[in-house]
Amino acid sequence: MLIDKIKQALAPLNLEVADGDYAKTGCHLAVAAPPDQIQGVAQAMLDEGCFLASLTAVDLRESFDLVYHFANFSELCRTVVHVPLGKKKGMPTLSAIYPGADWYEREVFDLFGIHFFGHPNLKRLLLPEDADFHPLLKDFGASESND
Amino acid sequence: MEIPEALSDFWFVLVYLVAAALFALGPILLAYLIAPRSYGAAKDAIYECGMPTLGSAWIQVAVIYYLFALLFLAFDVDVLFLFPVLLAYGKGYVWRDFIEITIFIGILSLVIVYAWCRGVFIWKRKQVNP
Amino acid sequence: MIEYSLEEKTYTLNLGPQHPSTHGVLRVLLEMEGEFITKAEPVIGYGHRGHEHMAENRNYLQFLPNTARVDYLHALAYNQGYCMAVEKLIGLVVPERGEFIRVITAELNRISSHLLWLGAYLLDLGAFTPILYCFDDRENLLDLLDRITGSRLTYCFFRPGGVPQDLDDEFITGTRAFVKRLRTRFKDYDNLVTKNVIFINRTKDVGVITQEQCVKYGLTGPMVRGSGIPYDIRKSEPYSAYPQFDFVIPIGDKGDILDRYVVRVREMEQSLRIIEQALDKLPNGPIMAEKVPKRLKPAEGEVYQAVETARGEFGCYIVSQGDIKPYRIKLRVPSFGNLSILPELAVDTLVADLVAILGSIDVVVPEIDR
Amino acid sequence: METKTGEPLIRFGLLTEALNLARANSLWPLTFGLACCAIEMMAAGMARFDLDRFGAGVFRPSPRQSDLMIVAGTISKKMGPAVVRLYEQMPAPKWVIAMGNCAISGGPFYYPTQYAIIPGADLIIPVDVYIPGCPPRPEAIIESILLLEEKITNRGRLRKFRQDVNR
Repeated sequence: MLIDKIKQALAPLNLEVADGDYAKTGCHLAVAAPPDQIQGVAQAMLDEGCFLASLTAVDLRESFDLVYHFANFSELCRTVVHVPLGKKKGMPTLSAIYPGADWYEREVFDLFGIHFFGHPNLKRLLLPEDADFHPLLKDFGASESND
Repeated sequence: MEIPEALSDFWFVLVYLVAAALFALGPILLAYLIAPRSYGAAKDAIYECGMPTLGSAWIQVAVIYYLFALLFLAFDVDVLFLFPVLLAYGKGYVWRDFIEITIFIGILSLVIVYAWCRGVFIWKRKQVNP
Repeated sequence: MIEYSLEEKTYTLNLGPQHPSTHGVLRVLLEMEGEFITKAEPVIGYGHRGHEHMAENRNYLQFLPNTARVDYLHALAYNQGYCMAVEKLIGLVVPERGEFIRVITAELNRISSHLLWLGAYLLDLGAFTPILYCFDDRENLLDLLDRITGSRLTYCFFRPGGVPQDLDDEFITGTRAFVKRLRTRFKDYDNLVTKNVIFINRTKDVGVITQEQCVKYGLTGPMVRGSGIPYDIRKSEPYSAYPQFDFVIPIGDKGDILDRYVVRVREMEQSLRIIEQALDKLPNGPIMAEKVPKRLKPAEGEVYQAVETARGEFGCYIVSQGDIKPYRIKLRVPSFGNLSILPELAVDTLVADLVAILGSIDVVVPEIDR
Repeated sequence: METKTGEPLIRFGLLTEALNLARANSLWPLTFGLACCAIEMMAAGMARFDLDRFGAGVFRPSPRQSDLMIVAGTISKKMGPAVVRLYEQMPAPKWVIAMGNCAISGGPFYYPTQYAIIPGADLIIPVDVYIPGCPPRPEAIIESILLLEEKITNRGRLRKFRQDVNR
């Protein structure tokens, strides 16, 4: 089964790998990885033939949490990788392993301000070039309720 | 001064030229007179999908595009020579004129056949890695 | 004086925001040598409206109309993805008839999205008649959906917990007639387009995507199936009532534009089969879960729900912290990944081929920019 | 914002009326779909709703050849300068139809902390006719074309169809 192969592949990185509750969260495998291990995890997932479904960040007010979703074409196994980032806004990039991650990282940089070291051209993707704010941060006006 | 008899036909050519000039410049003049003006800032900037243009268009272009100018010539000169033929066509010898024109067009279209065989119309597509 | 710049060989051109072939406001910055493209860089963001920022200020029901305006061509699949994610969070179970109505309307919407793509794509390649036929069929289909959902394009029809409006007999007979009529039209499309020699010359062996590229760029949907990978979430991760229908996943072999075209046209036929089976086996019973709370206030947690839209996998990732407003919603949109392969596909192709490749990716720009 | 349009040199009643009648019945819209309203604009151009009956079906891709700009969709802040540039590049007798709530006032995407859109096309270009709706139905687009024709020629074009409108 693919889920066991992924566990073996991730074993050498000694991360905490838990079986996700698929009915509740929609993911079979939940992995928590520190920021500098993420390239190892991505390389292992690529060797297992998984593609990067989505990469996003969640601003937990005092720290960031980067969420990577991996899925596989041949066999159903959705893996979610949480990378707690603390307050520092920097991460190694995945664009060398997954060229598709290039745009995802530029979008996270654009909307959150998190830098990705080693990214080929890290500049704004969605907002105009001269924008000087990061809209999805919690202190950017998301707090007041306007309904 | 008295215009020699041989030259008197050239009035028609003069009228033809004036009519052609009017036909060409007339709409421009008319538009200048009756059309309203627009004062947009980017009015006479180059239209490129709503974006300001990047870099200049006066750059060196590959020489194979000069072939297209030549090919256009081959097509165009054909049509140009057909205009006077219209006047002299079909006065009595219908079949003879028809054959003459097909030979004329045939010879001129040889240029296109030659270019076709030399492969001017085939664009080098990206090789599909098998 | 015009200064000739001799050293600069490439010419930069904006295939810009306002261009008939970009299906919206996508801008592709082209660097070309004569007709061949050396570098193509899509510049996106001209349709960015900030859906995810809006999600943080709205409760779960208020965000529903937004999901329809992300990808307005297959709005019902986005409604379905979002509603199923919320149902997973709250723990609602949609009754059988509600699931069947969702499948029928979502498949009808998929056909209307493919029909519009077919018309617009062939318009890019220069054929004007197919778009008139496609829109004629599409109008019939929109009449059906307009009857029960109330809108033609941006549907807000599904609710967390089920469907608010039941199907009536006129809709069912209308749909059966539409299915029969569309099947006869497929033969016309086949003769008009698939066997057209100009279409074949322009699409064969152009824009080939290999299976490794599919994995590296995270492509989904008809782009992946065109390259021979049978990845369709309705089959690989069955949701809603899809396990009860039998349908086939059409796949291509080489992964060029012609294969993607054939996959999308065959998918329409499969959708018709699904609709017919769903209409035959339509159970009666309630269409909405019994006790749907007035104010949806899910427990803390996160959920990722994937749904197969006309363009690929739409994943709705919701992080909730027990408030009536979601803490964060990430909409994983298929065209974002599908378009990121364009720079690699476009290297030394012709500009005309780039337009064909861009059309075969089936791009909806406000979906990419969100 | 370019609001004034230069008056032509020769101008007298009959000529202007004749020209306006010709312009009103041959409006060439610019294909300018921004978002969801573009699909309804295309549907209005196609066989069932058919703008060609009013001479407005010729959708020109270039602003140089069009005299009507239908702003169909949300104008994001990144797209604003391009919209203004396209409007300025259109030749003189030109009109603008703001189609859909986004083009009128920002529509569903306008709220206090919005950072990405320009709330309304009339902030950047002069608008002649507004079509409410999200997206407006193709019949509403046809009504807007008739309303615009009525504005150009100030003759009753829409009145024939709607008895209640005593214009």
